Amino acid sequence: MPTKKAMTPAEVKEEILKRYPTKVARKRDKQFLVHEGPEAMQTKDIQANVRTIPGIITQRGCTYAGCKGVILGPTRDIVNITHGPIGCGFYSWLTRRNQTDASAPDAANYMTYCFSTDMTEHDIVFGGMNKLRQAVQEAYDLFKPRAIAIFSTCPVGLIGDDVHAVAREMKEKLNAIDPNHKVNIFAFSCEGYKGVSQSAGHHIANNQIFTHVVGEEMKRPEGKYLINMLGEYNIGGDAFEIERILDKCGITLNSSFSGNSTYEQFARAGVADLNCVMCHRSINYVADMMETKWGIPWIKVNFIGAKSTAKSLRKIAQYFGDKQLIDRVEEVIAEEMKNVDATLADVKPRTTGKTAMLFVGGSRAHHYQDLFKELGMRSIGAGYEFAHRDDYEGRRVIPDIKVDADSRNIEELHIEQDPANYNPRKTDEELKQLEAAGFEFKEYAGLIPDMDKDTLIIDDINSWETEKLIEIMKPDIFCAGIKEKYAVEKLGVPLKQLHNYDMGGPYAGFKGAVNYYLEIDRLVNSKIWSYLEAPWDKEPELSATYVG
Amino acid sequence: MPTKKAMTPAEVKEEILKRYPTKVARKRDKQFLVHEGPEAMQTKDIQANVRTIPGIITQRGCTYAGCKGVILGPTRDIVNITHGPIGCGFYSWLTRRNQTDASAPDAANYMTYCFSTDMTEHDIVFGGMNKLRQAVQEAYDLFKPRAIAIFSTCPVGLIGDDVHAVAREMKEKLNAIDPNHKVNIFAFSCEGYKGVSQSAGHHIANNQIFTHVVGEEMKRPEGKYLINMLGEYNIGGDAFEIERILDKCGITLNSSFSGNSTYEQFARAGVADLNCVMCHRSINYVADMMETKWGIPWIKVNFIGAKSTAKSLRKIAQYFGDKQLIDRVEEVIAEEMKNVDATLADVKPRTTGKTAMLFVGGSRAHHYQDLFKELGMRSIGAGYEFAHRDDYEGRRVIPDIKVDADSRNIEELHIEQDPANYNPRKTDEELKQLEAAGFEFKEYAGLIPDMDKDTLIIDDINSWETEKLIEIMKPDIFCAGIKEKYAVEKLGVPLKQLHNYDMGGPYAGFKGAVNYYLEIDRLVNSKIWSYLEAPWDKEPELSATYVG
Amino acid sequence: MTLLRHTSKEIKDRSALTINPAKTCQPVGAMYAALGIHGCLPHSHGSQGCCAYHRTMLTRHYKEPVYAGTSSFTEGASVFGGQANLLQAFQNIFEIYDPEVVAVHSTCLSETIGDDMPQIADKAVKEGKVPEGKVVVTASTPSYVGSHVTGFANMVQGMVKGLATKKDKKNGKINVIPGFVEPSDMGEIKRLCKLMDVPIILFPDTDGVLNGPLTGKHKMFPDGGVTVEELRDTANSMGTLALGEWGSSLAAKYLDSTHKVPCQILGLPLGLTATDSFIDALRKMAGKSVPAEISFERGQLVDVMKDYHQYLYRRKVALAGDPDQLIALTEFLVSLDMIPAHIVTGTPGKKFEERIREITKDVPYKVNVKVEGDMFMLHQWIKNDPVDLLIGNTYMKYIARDEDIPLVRHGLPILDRVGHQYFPTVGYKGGLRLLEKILDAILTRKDRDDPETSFELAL
Amino acid sequence: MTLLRHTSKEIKDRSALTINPAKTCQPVGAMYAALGIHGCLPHSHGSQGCCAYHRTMLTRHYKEPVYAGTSSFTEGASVFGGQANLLQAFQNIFEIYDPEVVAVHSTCLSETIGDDMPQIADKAVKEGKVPEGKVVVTASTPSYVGSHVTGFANMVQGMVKGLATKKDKKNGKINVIPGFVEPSDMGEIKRLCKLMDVPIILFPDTDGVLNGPLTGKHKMFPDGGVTVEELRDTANSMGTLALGEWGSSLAAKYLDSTHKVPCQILGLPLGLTATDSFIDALRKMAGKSVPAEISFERGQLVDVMKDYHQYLYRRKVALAGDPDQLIALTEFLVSLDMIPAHIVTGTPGKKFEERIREITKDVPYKVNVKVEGDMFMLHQWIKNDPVDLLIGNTYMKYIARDEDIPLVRHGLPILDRVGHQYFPTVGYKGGLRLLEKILDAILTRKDRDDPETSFELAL
Repeated sequence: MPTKKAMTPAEVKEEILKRYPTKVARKRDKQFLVHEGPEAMQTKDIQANVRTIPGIITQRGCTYAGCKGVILGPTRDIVNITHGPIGCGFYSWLTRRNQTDASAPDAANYMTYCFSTDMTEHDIVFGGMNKLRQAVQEAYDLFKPRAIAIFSTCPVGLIGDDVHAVAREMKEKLNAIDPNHKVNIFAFSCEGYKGVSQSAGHHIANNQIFTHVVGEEMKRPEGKYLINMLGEYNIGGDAFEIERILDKCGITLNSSFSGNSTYEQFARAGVADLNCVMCHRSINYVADMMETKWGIPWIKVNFIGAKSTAKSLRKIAQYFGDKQLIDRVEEVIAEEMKNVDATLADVKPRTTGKTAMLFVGGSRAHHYQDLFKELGMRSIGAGYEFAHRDDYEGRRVIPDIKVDADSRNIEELHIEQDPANYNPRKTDEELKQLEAAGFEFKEYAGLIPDMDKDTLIIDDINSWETEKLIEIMKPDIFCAGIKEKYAVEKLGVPLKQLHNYDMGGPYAGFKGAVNYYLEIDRLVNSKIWSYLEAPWDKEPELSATYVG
Repeated sequence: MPTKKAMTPAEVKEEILKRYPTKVARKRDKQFLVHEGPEAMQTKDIQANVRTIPGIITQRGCTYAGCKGVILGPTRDIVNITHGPIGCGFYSWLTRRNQTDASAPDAANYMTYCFSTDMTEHDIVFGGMNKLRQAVQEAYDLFKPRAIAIFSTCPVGLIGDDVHAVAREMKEKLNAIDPNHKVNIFAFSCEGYKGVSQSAGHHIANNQIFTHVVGEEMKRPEGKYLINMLGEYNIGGDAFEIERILDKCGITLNSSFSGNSTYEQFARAGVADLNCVMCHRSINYVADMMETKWGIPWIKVNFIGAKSTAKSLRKIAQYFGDKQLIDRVEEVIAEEMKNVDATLADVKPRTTGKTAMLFVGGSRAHHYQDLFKELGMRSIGAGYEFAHRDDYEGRRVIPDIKVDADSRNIEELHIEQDPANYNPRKTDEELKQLEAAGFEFKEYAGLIPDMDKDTLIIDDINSWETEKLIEIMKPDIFCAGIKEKYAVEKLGVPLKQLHNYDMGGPYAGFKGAVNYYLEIDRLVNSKIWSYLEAPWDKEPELSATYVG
Repeated sequence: MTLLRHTSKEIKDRSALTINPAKTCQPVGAMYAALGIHGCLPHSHGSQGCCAYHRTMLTRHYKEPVYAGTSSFTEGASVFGGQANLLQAFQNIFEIYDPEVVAVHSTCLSETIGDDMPQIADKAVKEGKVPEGKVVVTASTPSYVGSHVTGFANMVQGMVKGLATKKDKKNGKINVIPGFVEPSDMGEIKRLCKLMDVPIILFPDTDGVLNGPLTGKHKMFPDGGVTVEELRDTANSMGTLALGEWGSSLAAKYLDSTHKVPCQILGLPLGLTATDSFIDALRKMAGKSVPAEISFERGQLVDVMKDYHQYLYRRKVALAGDPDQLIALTEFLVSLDMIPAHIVTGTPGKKFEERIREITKDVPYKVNVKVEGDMFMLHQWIKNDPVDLLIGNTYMKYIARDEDIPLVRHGLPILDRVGHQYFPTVGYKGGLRLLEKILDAILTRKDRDDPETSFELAL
Repeated sequence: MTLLRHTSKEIKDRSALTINPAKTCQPVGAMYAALGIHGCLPHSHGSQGCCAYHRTMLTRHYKEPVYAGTSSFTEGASVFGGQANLLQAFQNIFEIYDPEVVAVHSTCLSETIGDDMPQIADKAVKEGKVPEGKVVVTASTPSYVGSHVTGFANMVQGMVKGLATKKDKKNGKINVIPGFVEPSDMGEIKRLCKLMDVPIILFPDTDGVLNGPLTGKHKMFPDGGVTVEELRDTANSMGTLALGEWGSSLAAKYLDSTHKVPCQILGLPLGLTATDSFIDALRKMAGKSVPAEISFERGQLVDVMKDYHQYLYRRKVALAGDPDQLIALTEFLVSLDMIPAHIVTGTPGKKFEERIREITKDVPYKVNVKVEGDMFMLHQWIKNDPVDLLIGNTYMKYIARDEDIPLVRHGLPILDRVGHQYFPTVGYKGGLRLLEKILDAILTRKDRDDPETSFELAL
């Protein structure tokens, strides 16, 4: 379709939006940007973190999914009870591919279980608190877990069940039974209708973990360079690979939010030397709160892409400023890059020049562009499913973001210094020196500055836009999630899932980069797409040689 | 079909034979007996061990099958090379369910292999001896086996390949190469067209084993009561169960022909105290030869059926005449019968009164009637696939058997006393005492005396007769082989294979009896036969209630 | 270590905590049913997470696109009602996606608020938000009642409630409601009815919708599905055969009582005897005789049941799934002389236990059965009394691995194997397929575990 | 310990000793082909063991009755020739069993003696041993030439040689020779041709013969099979499509050269591209267009190939079997981006290696292929270079168990699993089935071997 390929980005946008009713078009117009070059983009706002229009087939999920599924999902030793009808618990049961290493002989691992109060009509009419109490009791009796968490689903808020009261009450009751077994119990008001996307759920989850668990343990564990990794969820084993690299460098992972994590890790998060933020969207506020409370600085890192991984490692080493660490990091990078370079040498000639689109999550659509760049591929369109403006435009716009009614409902914690444990990790002097050397604390520039002119940036993309984009722009690969996958592929374009990696991974770190190169090579060069047409489609006319 | 059920046995016979061309009918008439009661049967001959009529769909196989498949099949440490086109080797590859216990760490086991010279047109035209030599050499080079056996297939005899010369030559050559590794090599002229059935193959096999292996080792192994088991082929683990029982009684199995056997066992067969013959047909002559050569007496035993097993054990104990053994045998029987009786108590009420037919092999059609008797079932028809008259009528008729041209081709060995090792196991005195006490040496009364009046005895039954019999007499179970199985079952009657036990077993000994009871219960009481008719077959008329 | 390491043998009473459910909620069943209408966009009236979850589950089960709209409730809608959202959704859906039908189901949220969907749909029509010639059907599917099976049944009833229109003349057809089965099963039912020469209206019909081809040309609304015209015409059929009481009886009874279309409620036609009942009922209702081809297929199934009986006889099976499926499976297993030792369904319905007791009354074994049970319970039963085979959805694989028991995947969801979309388990051919799978599981285990002395070439 | 404990890694040249063959002899193939004629009793002209062995093998493979006569040679016949035996056999067979056709094949024995079967058959006719209206066909199938595939091809040629009769008018049909495939495959080819609206004569056709029903009523000659009338009419068809060069080309070429029925020789229609070739050839030869239903099935196969590509990509496979099957399987594996690493067939034919080299030329791996190879060789290759999957007949299970590699059973004989009789692997649906089996083998292994940390719910 040469004529269509020749469309300008602006024409593409127009072509897509013209299908919409006026009101929809007006709204989508603000969430659909054509990249006009770095300078021009300085003055362009994108609308993000706003409601999805009813009837639009969106990628987004709900607050419960963001809270129970995303944030608490990867923690293995908490019994997570969904308070609600059975569905929510069922759908969030083992569906996120968070891996966990529970190989220690006595390690608890409840991630393979689904716990639910399975509310019925009776509970809706007469209230579900008694059933919830009993469920907590039964969970305690069966498993004696370290912690029990309660998650509210849509009807819970409406019928007025006070889940927090039940949590308090049962915590008190159960801790009184067996003084040798301490159980923490807390709840989340993460009803699905709150906020406009999963993002609200992340916030609710993080706030409650911060309130009920973080800081419980302030004893510093062993390790010279103690960091927390925030916003890494160990999809497909990413966290394992990051830990492998950190270990190799001599950096100690104190706590993970929340890939391959445990209750204990959350509890001791306050003692780290540094917070490293992977997914800015889902957790930057936790980094802020820890800085306020205990004086832990934070930096943005990215372990997606070999170069990004190297860069992040160097940044951590630079933060600690220890020559031995800095040298070790260089050694590790040099060693690991051998395989990366060898693989690229094989793969890159087959991937160079191909195009990708990424519409997914709250940071992956940005991070994964680094991997495509390493493969010589261009990202010609990108956008997030549940990000806020700062994830597109950078943290500089935070002061300008208008908080609307939906977001206002999500509690913001007010944090103060912990008088007993506040301890700035660096002196003002040290901080200034680092900043003078170009080191950036608590900074994230967002997606847009990393994208090229004439690309498209689209927030909360929907099925109509997705399919139209593909039809017009025919990318070689499209990155999104499972709901998009098969529709995109029916159009003849491979879709790489960046939520669950299509059961692949890890894609983080050096080994992950290699995995990703090979996977993308497989996808964009697959011969499967040559089979779409049958011989009789290619040559439909008949030469009736034998007829007669 | 009440009218058909009312047919007399003679009418059944008439009904079946009337389909035949005159010559066929005349021949089959002599192989198809109506049991007229014990006395009357004293004067009736059955024709057996005669050619199958061309065009008749017979159960029988060939001489090669009897030699390579049946007799040599269960021996694990001989490399059996089929000299011929590929088929014969292929079809006899692992198809007999001979089990073997090769669990000793260094045990050789070639039973899972098929070795063939895979003769091609070139070999047929120019002779296959060179290829055979080379094949033996390759087998030796690859495996360094204890023994290599060569089996002739149909064309080998016709084109004049001298397999015995090749065996001698290669034996000499290879034993000269490595004096530390002794290899025995011998051949069988078991071309498929020889004789009239597998029986000829048994004979050829046994003769060669006797000539080339038996007596090679005359050192007595440990064991107070040393017996050889002849004519037991360890189908489905029968030999394991028999060995288990013998062991338990304190009786030592010196040698097995040839279930779960080894070359070494054949070699030392001459030192046993007693030969016990299971399958009279396939091996009685070997027992005779060992008696002649070394003075080992033989008795007929039967380990099929719990009572028969007990009887055989008692007979062996009686032979040795040792009180300790006699007592131990009684203990074992008492102990083993508990489970047998308990199972029968459960099963027998569901099997009593049912009818069976058995047309199979050269002794199983007789032995298995004992098991049916234990189940309260009547055997209303029986016959062999490849037996001789003595297997029907008892050894008393042996002198009267006319040896026809087909049988005359099968070599009879002329055996004399081994002057060095001949040693009568019992004095004449002892033998007389035993005989006076009713003990029978080298005696087998055959199938007919054990059958009831008005049953049918049919030799070399064929497909037409089988199906007609079933149609008329509707037995509850039919015993035969795989070729018969599905045709019989299409008629709605379960067929139990007594060659390969339908992958069941063991059925010998006490545990085997229990297995068989349960299996027959499963088969004759299966609900599957209630599904043959669809509802619309049962009630084909339509009440057009809704038609409108 | 084990995957389900906290599951102990010791069984404790539970009255409030469900662990590892053997059901999910109504809306996903309603969404699945709605996909069986040609040109239909299912719509989830609730918060957008429900819709995302349901689409995800169905997408993973079918590896096919699953489109559905959502009313995208936020806090405001939850307080003030979702009417505005739904009206807006109708307008957007018809303008942007242009479906023939929108099939709206409710959620626990909209039900708790009390939104009246039929009323809102009427309003949408009146306000012109539903274009001429397009239709809306609705079903009330509160997540806190029943299960996904209930939701399926409610939506199937919604189709005829909303569309069935009585005419003067019978149409000469029979309505067949296939129950909550796979697209492949629906295809097989159509094939059998065609062989019987019985004109039918099959609804819903996801065959051709959720097992579509890859051609490079994508249709948002594939060619398959029952048409609106056909659904309207269900009121004029000679009768209705409802397959599966849980999934199909509501709609059948509605047509019977409202439009005097006589109905007969059967089990799912899975396994020999249940397929017999279906074919026999079809023949009687339509006044047709059974063609040789069907009798031939039946005989093939009986033949294989006979041939492999020895490997099935008295083998113990644990099953989890939906009532209609479990009833048919249990009947099939019993007909094979297998022992359905432990059976759970999460879907409520007291009759279930009765039916299972009746089917297993001659099974020489104590059969555990629990309605409103869960897989934790099932697993505990298995720990106390091990089985030879598991039959259930993909979640059973954790039990399978921990206990080293082979699993035949059946039911919803199957997330880790292909086949259910394309090859039916209903009908005689479906019985053969299921039998092949059961046998393969048992025989592969045998081949793995037999000692070398008794390793078998032939089976 | 292991089952094949004497198979070592070290490969030594062998020129005379075949170990664990990947073929068997001609007559069994001829017997199988003959069963595909309606009302036919195959007859083995040789010693009775051949017939017993062949019947046993086919019976075990199909778990169905397999009838065949034998000339029951004894020493006399072997010396003086088998004419008397065969004449007697004809008379007995027609009197006792009353078949429409007797299809006689020879054996190594009768071939070595030099019996002239056509001449004996003529004599039988002249002597009235073949009743009016009954026919005899013959094929020379010496066991020491070729393999079971050759025997199949010879008997198929024998059918047309003996029966094809030219008339003045074309019959408007196409001859389709399905090759040495399963009854289910032959059924599938008929279904596809019917969908294409192309009238065909399929020969042989064992569908309905070797996959029959259990009804309590037994027919010695089941309803299936190509009729004598149809075989006669093959001389008047518009053309012949021969599927599988080894199995089908002889007969096709005979009809072409003798009766001027133009032929086209294709591969077996197994897998996507090979089925494409078949459908395309059919459409061109018959001048028909391909219906949507077939394109739909094709698209379903492509869809699943795409959906599961990641689990197939670069997985290594070892295969043993027959040339036509292996060529099609290899082509299918390559189309799936799998690596057919080791391939052996026992059946001779130099072209085989060339074809495999051509199909695998872009496979990024050194492919071992041996014609006139055996399973001992294959096993040694596997020991030296392990694979992820085995495809072959039941004898491969010994390698599978020793090396702990999953086995997809395909080919002849399959003695230990059900399915091949009833479910085709040809056509697009057959491709789906094969794909399902390959995937299930690979994924079941994955589920078994994945560490707990990466055990996957969904795949």
